[in-house]
Amino acid sequence: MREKLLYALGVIAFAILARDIFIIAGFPPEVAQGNAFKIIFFHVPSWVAAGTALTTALLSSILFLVTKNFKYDATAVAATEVGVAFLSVGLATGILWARPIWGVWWVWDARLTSALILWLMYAGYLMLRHAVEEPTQRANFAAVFSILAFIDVPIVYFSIRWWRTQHPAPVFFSSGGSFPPDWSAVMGWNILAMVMLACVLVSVRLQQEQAQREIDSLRRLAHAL
Amino acid sequence: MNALAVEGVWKYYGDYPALRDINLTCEAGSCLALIGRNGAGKTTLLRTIAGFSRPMKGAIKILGGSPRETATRRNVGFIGHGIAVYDELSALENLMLYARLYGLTDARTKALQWLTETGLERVRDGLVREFSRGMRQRLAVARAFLHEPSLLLLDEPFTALDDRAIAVLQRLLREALAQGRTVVMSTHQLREALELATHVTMLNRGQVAFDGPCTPEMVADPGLVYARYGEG
Amino acid sequence: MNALAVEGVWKYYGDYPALRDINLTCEAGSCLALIGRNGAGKTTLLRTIAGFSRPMKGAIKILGGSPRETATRRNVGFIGHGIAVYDELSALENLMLYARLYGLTDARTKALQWLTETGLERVRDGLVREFSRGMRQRLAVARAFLHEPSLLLLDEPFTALDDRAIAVLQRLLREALAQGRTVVMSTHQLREALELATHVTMLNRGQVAFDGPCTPEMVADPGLVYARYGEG
Amino acid sequence: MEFLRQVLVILAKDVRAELRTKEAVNAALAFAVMILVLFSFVFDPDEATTKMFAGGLLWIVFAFAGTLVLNRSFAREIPNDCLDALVAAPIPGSALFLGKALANYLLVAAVELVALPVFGILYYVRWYERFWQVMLVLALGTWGVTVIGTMFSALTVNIRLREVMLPMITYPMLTPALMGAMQLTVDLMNGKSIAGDATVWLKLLVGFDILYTAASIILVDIVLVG
Amino acid sequence: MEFLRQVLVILAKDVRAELRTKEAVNAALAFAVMILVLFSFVFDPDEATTKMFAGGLLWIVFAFAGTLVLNRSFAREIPNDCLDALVAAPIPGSALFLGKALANYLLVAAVELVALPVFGILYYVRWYERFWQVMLVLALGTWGVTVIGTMFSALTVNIRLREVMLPMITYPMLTPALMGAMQLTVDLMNGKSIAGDATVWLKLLVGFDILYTAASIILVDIVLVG
Ligand code: HEM
Ligand SMILES: Nc1ncnc2c1ncn2[C@@H]1O[C@H](COP(=O)(O)OP(=O)(O)OP(=O)(O)O)[C@@H](O)[C@H]1O
Ligand SMILES: Nc1ncnc2c1ncn2[C@@H]1O[C@H](COP(=O)(O)OP(=O)(O)OP(=O)(O)O)[C@@H](O)[C@H]1O
Ligand SMILES: [Mg+2]
Ligand SMILES: [Mg+2]
Repeated sequence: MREKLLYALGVIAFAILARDIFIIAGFPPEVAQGNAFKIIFFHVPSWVAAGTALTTALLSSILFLVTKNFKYDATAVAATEVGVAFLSVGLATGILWARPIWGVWWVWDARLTSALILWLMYAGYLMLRHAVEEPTQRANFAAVFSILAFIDVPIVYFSIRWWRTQHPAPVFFSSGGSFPPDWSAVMGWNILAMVMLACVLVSVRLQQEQAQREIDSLRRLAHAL
Repeated sequence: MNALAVEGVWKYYGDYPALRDINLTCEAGSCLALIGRNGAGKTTLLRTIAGFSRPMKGAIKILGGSPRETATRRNVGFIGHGIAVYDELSALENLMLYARLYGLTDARTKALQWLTETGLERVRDGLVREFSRGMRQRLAVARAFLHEPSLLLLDEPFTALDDRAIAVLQRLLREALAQGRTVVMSTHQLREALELATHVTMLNRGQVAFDGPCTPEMVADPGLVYARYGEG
Repeated sequence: MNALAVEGVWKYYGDYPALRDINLTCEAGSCLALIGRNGAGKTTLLRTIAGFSRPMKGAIKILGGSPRETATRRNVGFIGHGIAVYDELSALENLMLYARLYGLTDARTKALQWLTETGLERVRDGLVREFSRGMRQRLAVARAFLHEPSLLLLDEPFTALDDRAIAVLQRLLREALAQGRTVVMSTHQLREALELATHVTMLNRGQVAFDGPCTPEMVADPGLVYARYGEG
Repeated sequence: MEFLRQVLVILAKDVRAELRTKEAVNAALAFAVMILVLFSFVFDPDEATTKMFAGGLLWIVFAFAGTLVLNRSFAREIPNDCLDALVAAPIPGSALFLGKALANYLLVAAVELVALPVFGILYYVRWYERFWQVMLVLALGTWGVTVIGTMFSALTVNIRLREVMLPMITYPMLTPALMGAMQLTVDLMNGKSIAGDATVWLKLLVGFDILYTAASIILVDIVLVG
Repeated sequence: MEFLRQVLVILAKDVRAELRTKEAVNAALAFAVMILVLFSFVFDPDEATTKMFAGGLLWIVFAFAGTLVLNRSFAREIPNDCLDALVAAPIPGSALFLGKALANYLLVAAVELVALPVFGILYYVRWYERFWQVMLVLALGTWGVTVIGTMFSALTVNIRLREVMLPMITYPMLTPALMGAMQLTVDLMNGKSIAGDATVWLKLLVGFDILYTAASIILVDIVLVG
């Protein structure tokens, strides 16, 4: 039942994305940036999805420390992995965009740099997990690290507000926005679809993780006999 | 109330069950000799009791409390495979450090007293780095006894000790038992251990293979338990 | 020709004379038990013989050569306090590494053979990091015997071994002696050592306090030498 | 009171053990001086542009050199399984953590205070003109480095690849603090006081220190005993 | 032949122990990126002046990453007294030394080769234009760093003063090699070939490598058996 629901959600997410791609392709090229600007319809949603995933990771890490229930540890890994995937997409779309607009792959401004550091930090989380063998210890360390790491997330978000950056100023949730309403709608749908996609991926990873756990405990039982 | 109660403890390393459903109790004033072949799980059990790692299943009660409570820790002394003293500090400094950590009021007196007990007063200002193996082990003994714990967890405490130091340790343990303190020790030097033990527990591949009082028979022939209850 | 000759060896740590004018000889095929209280200088002597540190005065001859010659080193096996195997490699990898270092042609076969001898074949692919203390010591034994040295220098080799592993080591040593190889071992487990020893040397504060053949008397009462020649 | 006493015991032990061998402190110092010397060859310290980033460079050097000290902090407990004895002792993890953090702080600060005049000479920087403000930034920035370094030293003490993992996870988390310290130092060394816009950086630094100290103290027990 | 085989055995052992966990390479990469990020706070990589010394920067990164690897080289033999067994084995000290130096070389070079393209992207440096010359300088400079690092790692492993002496002696001694490598790299990355005056630096580098390799091989036996 749960799986069917997941598949359904996934299919819906893809359907929305497909529809939006079609619509976006129909938008006229922007004055200054040509067709390159259209990447924003994927750039922004992937950051939103990444943020959602990482927040989930933070919450489940805290829950794990409070309850010591390994279910939350599994959720934390799943969410972090998906989060890192979307961070990568965010960085990649950003870079792809930067190349035609700025003429270079990378510039060192607060937004880009803090985003890169965020990525490094959560990649570090995954590596830390690999390096610790004892399951309880691994879960504890990972949870602690996740809490400490999350502090960078708001910094990334606010970096364009706190510092002057090359990165475009905020368009949404700020007064100076100049986005046409129908574009905003498409953007909204895309964000929804991406977040749904993230949820589906997290659930799938979570199921895998739980299956792995069950296999492990079965194997352990076999070893104990 | 039992000084130590181990209830259905399981501990895994990866897939390998190092401890399988261990049940044990120790009354105050008793001395448990934990024996078993190499890799049986003695060290793992002692470390779990001491609270260095949590059991995967089951519970451990020390003097009625959990191993990680501060009150409990104050009453436990541990000697592990490592000797847990600092190479860069002198014998006296090491003992004073631990005396302070345990909040003893007369750190220096206590430290000197235990250096004398273990025959190290001559080298009290020598850095541990310069000690022979047996001298280190003596210092570890002094460290564990320093705060007069009511539960002593000793992992192969006789290792590297010469005959005289073994006699001293046996005397110290006997005194401790007489004062109603409890001792759990693992060892392969059965002769030395069984002289003191009131109970014997044999582990075999992480399971309790034998658990019972220590009989004069066993003391006379230390190989007996292995011969009778070992895997053959 | 003597398998081992120690001639007037002095060794200082700073001002402290850890070895004072030590003279010893061992014939091929003999087994020397090196005994002495904690800090007497046993480890220092064994390490000096093995060539890890140079004596301040005096000379050491192994099979007629100096300890640091390549030919000599090929014929010496050493077990120290540390076990000298790598935590990050498996038991088999460790043994194969040493087999290669000693230039053995059939590294793998040899390694497997010694794993079986020491009862580690079941865990041959386990990383040493995951071994219990006794399993490590067994691996150290396997490592020392691997290249079939004609002189074995063993520093407390029985440490941490269970009764079965002690029996195995004793058998191995007996076989080695029967083949005319020489064994020098220090230990505090006198009972186990004296069963094998042909000679006994007792050190006391860096000096030889007793040196002579091992008599049945001593085997019957291991404390005898200490009682008779110790400082009291 | 009791807590403070425990912190001091740990602090005294660590400082004493380190000063017996001076392993880490010497390494850190030598490393710091080498980098400063090397860099002074690479760019012309006479130039005005160099002055613009000399302050930043200083913090890079401090961060690297600090890592050498921090690496050893919990690693020192490994050889004889001393960590076991500390964990078994009846003191809270937070006392252990604070004691170690303070010891590291003293050691790192000592290295920095020696490196600072060397830096001044090699780069013709008048760092002493605004002495107390520089000291303030130094104190705040170093505490940030120390608290995170100590926490992660505890986190990585038992795991494989400790030496590589530690800097890898420490530096990203340190960046906000380092950034703030760099900005302030550059300003100070170019003769500007901390005022106006620059106070934002100071606030960032203070916030960072408080936030991570609190988080570490709360979380360290979980790390140490699992 | 025999000698070569022994060198290879040691080499294989060290590389295997280090690579037991593949994360080592990942960690090294992440680490290199992090350092580059940190440096970007100090100098603005956009600016033309930065290009003037980006090559120097690169070598600082290498020196730092290299130290991490080299520190471990003989230190790895400490925990179980493994060094005893190596010293007792019938192989010459020079084989042991070369094996370890080569293992370190491979590891350090691997990190460098990964860091180089990242550096190129983040600092807008066209390092690949004179690919083979850059590789040459890299190879020579790295060998210099490695051979000295390994030698002193050995020298100081026995005496307790391990980490004291290592840095205090190594780092100053490394300076000529690093300087040469930096100068050459800066030139190469600014589009100049190694020619004219620059060949002096190349000669310095080659001379340094040969001299210290020879000296180390001759002296290592004394070092290993006090
Ligand atoms: C690798 C490079 C880049 C990274 C890491 C990055 C990062 C981010 C992040 C984290 C967000 C979402 C957070 C927020 O809504 O405030 C975002 C939004 C955005 N990005 Fe990027 N970006 C990159 C490159 C670019 C480029 C090159 C452009 C355009 C020239 C661009 C334009 C935008 C715009 C317009 C938004 C929406 C801003 C808003 O409404 O808040 N980004 N980017
Ligand atoms: N860190 C670890 N990872 C994996 N397995 C381990 C680890 N530590 C111990 N083991 C395994 O657990 C089992 C029990 O080990 P333990 O050290 O408790 O044995 P022991 O009874 O103390 O043996 P010994 O008498 O040799 O000291 C062994 O089979 C060992 O291989
Ligand atoms: N590195 C050192 N520096 C200074 N003194 C040392 C050093 N190593 C050993 N000693 C001293 O030398 C003496 C002999 O030590 P050694 O280790 O040889 O004793 P041992 O007979 O092996 O003792 P044990 O039975 O305890 O192993 C001891 O008094 C010791 O304190
Ligand atoms: Mg054990
Ligand atoms: Mg000894």
